[in-house]
Amino acid sequence: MQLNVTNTVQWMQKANEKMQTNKDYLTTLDQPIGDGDHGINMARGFQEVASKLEETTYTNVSEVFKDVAMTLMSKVGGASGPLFGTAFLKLSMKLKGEELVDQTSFGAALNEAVNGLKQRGKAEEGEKTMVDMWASIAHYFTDNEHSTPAGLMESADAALEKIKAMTATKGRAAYFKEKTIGHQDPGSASTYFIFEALAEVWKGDSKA
Amino acid sequence: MQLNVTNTVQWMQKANEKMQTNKDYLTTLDQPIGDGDHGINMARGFQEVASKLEETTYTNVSEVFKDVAMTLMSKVGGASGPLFGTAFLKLSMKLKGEELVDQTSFGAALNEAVNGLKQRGKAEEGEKTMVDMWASIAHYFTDNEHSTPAGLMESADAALEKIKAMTATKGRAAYFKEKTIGHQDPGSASTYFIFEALAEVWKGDSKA
Amino acid sequence: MKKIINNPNEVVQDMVQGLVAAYPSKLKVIPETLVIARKDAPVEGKVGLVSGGGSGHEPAHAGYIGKGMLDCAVAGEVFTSPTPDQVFEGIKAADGGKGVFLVIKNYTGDVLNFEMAAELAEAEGIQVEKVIVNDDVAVEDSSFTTGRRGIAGTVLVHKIAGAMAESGASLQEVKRVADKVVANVRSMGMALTSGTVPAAGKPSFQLEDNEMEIGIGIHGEPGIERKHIASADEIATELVERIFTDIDIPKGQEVVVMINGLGATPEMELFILNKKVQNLLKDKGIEVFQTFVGEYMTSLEMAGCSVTLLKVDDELKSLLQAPSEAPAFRN
Amino acid sequence: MKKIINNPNEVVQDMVQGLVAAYPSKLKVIPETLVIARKDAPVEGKVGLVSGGGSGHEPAHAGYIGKGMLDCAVAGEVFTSPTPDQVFEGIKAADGGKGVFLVIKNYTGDVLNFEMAAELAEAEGIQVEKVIVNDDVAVEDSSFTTGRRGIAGTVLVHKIAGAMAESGASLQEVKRVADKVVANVRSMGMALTSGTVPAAGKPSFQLEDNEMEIGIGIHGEPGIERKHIASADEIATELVERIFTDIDIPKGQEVVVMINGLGATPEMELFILNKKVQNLLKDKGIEVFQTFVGEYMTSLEMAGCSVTLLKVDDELKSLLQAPSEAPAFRN
Ligand SMILES: Nc1ncnc2c1ncn2[C@@H]1O[C@H](COP(=O)(O)OP(=O)(O)O)[C@@H](O)[C@H]1O
Ligand SMILES: Nc1ncnc2c1ncn2[C@@H]1O[C@H](COP(=O)(O)OP(=O)(O)O)[C@@H](O)[C@H]1O
Ligand SMILES: [Mg+2]
Ligand SMILES: [Mg+2]
Ligand SMILES: [Mg+2]
Ligand SMILES: [Mg+2]
Repeated sequence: MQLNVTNTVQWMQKANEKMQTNKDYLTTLDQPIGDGDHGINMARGFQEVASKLEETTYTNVSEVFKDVAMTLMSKVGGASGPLFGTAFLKLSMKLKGEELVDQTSFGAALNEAVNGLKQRGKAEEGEKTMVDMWASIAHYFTDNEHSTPAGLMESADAALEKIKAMTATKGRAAYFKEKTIGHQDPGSASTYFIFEALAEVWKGDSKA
Repeated sequence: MQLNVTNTVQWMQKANEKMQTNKDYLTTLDQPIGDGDHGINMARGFQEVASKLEETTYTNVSEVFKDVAMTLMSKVGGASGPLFGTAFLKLSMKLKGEELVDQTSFGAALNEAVNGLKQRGKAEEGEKTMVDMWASIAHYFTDNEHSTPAGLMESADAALEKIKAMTATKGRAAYFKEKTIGHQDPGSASTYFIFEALAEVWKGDSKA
Repeated sequence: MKKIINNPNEVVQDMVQGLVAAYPSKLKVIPETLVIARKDAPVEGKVGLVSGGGSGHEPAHAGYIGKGMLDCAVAGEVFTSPTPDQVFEGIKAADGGKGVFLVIKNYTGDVLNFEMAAELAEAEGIQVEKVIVNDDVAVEDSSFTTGRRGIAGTVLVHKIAGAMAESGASLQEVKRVADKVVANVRSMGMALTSGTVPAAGKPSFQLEDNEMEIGIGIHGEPGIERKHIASADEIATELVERIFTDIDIPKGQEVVVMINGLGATPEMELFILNKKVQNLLKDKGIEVFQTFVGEYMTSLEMAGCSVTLLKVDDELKSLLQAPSEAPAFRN
Repeated sequence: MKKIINNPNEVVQDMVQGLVAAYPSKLKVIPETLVIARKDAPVEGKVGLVSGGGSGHEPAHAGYIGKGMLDCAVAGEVFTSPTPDQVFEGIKAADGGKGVFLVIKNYTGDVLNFEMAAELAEAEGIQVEKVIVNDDVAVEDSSFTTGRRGIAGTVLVHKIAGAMAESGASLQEVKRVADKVVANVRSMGMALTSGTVPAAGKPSFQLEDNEMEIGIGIHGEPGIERKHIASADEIATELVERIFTDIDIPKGQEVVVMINGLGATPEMELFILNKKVQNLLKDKGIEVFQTFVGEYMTSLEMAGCSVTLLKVDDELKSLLQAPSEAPAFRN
């Protein structure tokens, strides 16, 4: 894989499309074990990301992620706003100065994002939050020598299944305790859509 | 007909039974063209009347009606409380001093009740209020030489039909204007039950 | 019916006791009645102010008891006027020797019961005056019918007459300003859902999921039109325009605005409505002296609202701004 | 969904404008934000008090802005914490040079966003302190989880910390009393129906016609138990007993009681509940210093209520009784 400004922007635009399409679905996930705003939050945030990227010219990938981070931070709110903001900010910081982002750099940056999330959210893996999905994505890129779009999705699908079976102990879902078993974590689902967007752009991009 | 203390008290007790049985029905009548409390109001008021008569000894009919009047006045509230209170107070006043009440006296007393109602409610006949039912009852006793329970009910039934077809111009129902046509006036219906109780007691009472 | 109550037939007694228990230093209940009074009532040398009506309109009416507003409120059964004997108890409790003023909303039941109480009081030598509030422009004001209903504008009558009474004014003076308020106040309401009278156990009326009713009364009385639910801006426009059709409010006139929630409507929605109401008034060149947004005259858990406009002059303005210690109306 | 709104995605903007339009002499909106501030903010030489959170809890939080209470309130989207940049704007608007105090309800989103804003402010040299309110005893207070939620008790933190700040106290002094309130305040709620987030368009959860839920949160978070609807007396008993299980309130202790309506519940029902709450406290030998009954921290049009108890000492009592000019909290 290889990320450049063009396909990174495409990735984020695709992620926005997915948030709009899945707005109601994400909100539905957040109703039984949360407060039913996650789809609304993410759709609002990524809409703003798309507009921001549309009107700006970037010279490197790090800058793109920085704007994504700042926009999500200031437009999403709730728990997920500062968390996604932090994750993308960490990607931006780690990738600073890199012209083209290869799998190794991206994996390292994702590790930073996971650490940032854990710190911000005071959460560990296994607490049924977006940390689990980000961590599984990071693992995929660091553990596999040759990452592929299909491989990414396969591992993301597996993570989704695992997370669904967990008991939430952080965030609003933690109030529902064992009742969260069998319900999907909304933040993990939206993270899934973000990386599904990556896989799609990647697959269609000969240079990536 | 002849009213004495015993059958007058019986009449009122029977009227109470009817209010309890028809509480929901009267409330249902008051919902589409009023505020849905008439059955509740009347059931509460006549329950108190029954208790009051139960615990008191009377020497004449006028005293019975006075207690009925005062109890309704202080327990019913709404529009119908002062109106029924006034009607029974007028009966009591007109019948003062009479040992046994015959049809002529009763008819004259009912006329007084109707006048009292009109004055209190600033209403005329034909405005689809309890005035119409009281007036028709008064007419029955003054216009027929030999009143009978069956005759009373026949005329009351006819009045009910006529009132149902009227347009309300007084009371809360007046807000509904033409929409009141075809709906029964709750106060007329409860008045009907009062006189239905009289007819039943009268029929079963050899001395009456 | 889903309610936080005990016996549906005892909600008013329970409420009155819970109310006085909440404000024991400010309120008292007159023993064996449903009359609530200022703790220090009767206030010697002050005109006593008595209001009341059916229950289910909380904070009306007992919430408006306090220095600068009412002396007594008489609570009837839910949506049912209190009886003459109860109102008479209220008059006696409020009578500080300077006469008692009754604030009556224009419903047959209220008028009849309060008038009979006034007769009882006058028979005992208490001077009584009254005002009949009829601010609801949804109803035609015709001498052949019952006339306009009294709704949220009543609260402004309480405030202004109360301030006048507190100032030591005479019964006639209190009546004069109360009449002035009634002549200058108009309201119009709308509902999205009906409330449920506890003893009845089912909603007073039904509106479809996409329906609203314009011009509804506070006991679920019908309005002018039942129609498809509209936006807040459209609702604001309809309510305000109806009021302007009924009363002349010239450019430059100062008004008081009350945006009243009927029970279940969140304050958020009242503020959204207020935004448009203020803009409409600005467009008409009307000056807003003061705005009240909240639940002032409710109809159990009805969802909906009313808009009230009161034309004010210097006298009404200063009476409106006089202090009030009533739990539900502080300024 | 039946609501008096325009665009469901713009309810917060519309509300903020309608709110400031209602109290133009008391409130202002910081341009291009959803931050509402005291008209005279920042007040020089006074610790600035900032609160906020998701919208849909009106009158919280902007209704508590005013002399003696908050300087700023930051309004997030409905049930969604405001973002760090917005909170930062609130901090700047409240900063009168003596530091800014943040009142945060204990939800992950609120804590994260407010803490990031505090970092931004500190980077600009503004001293910031905070308290995290967690009065809801429906949730276990475990260090392994998110911990208890902040609900209606927050209003008493606003009042007491606000009075302390108004008195000219230092940031540390304000923090000390706010911490004292949080240590001594506990709440417990219940719901009969759910509210509907405008942008979601359907109720957050469903309760059957004969069901209630004990221990519900103000965003529709679940409670301890869903069960058959009980009487007001039983509900009062359950809520009060739950609080007594969580916190020790000895005989003779003075407390403040808040009976809070969640949105659609009529005040009548709150007073009925209050009657029993007061009797339960009396039976336990607890002294009630002051009672508040009304809608203080709502959850859109949810039907239900919460009971809050705050153990007070002389300091808290006098701060509680200090004047407040906030539209939603007058004393
Ligand atoms: N402490 C935490 N650490 C990491 N992620 C969290 C934490 N709390 C919540 N989340 C994530 O945030 C998601 C909820 O986001 P959202 O619904 O937008 O915010 P809120 O819970 O404030 O309504 C959860 O599904 C979960 O993935
Ligand atoms: N002005 C009036 N004159 C005579 N009867 C009236 C008048 N207004 C109302 N009524 C009678 O009162 C009845 C309504 O009584 P009720 O429902 O108990 O009182 P409310 O209308 O105050 O709720 C009506 O059905 C009608 O018969
Ligand atoms: Mg959520
Ligand atoms: Mg009725
Ligand atoms: Mg009635
Ligand atoms: Mg949220």
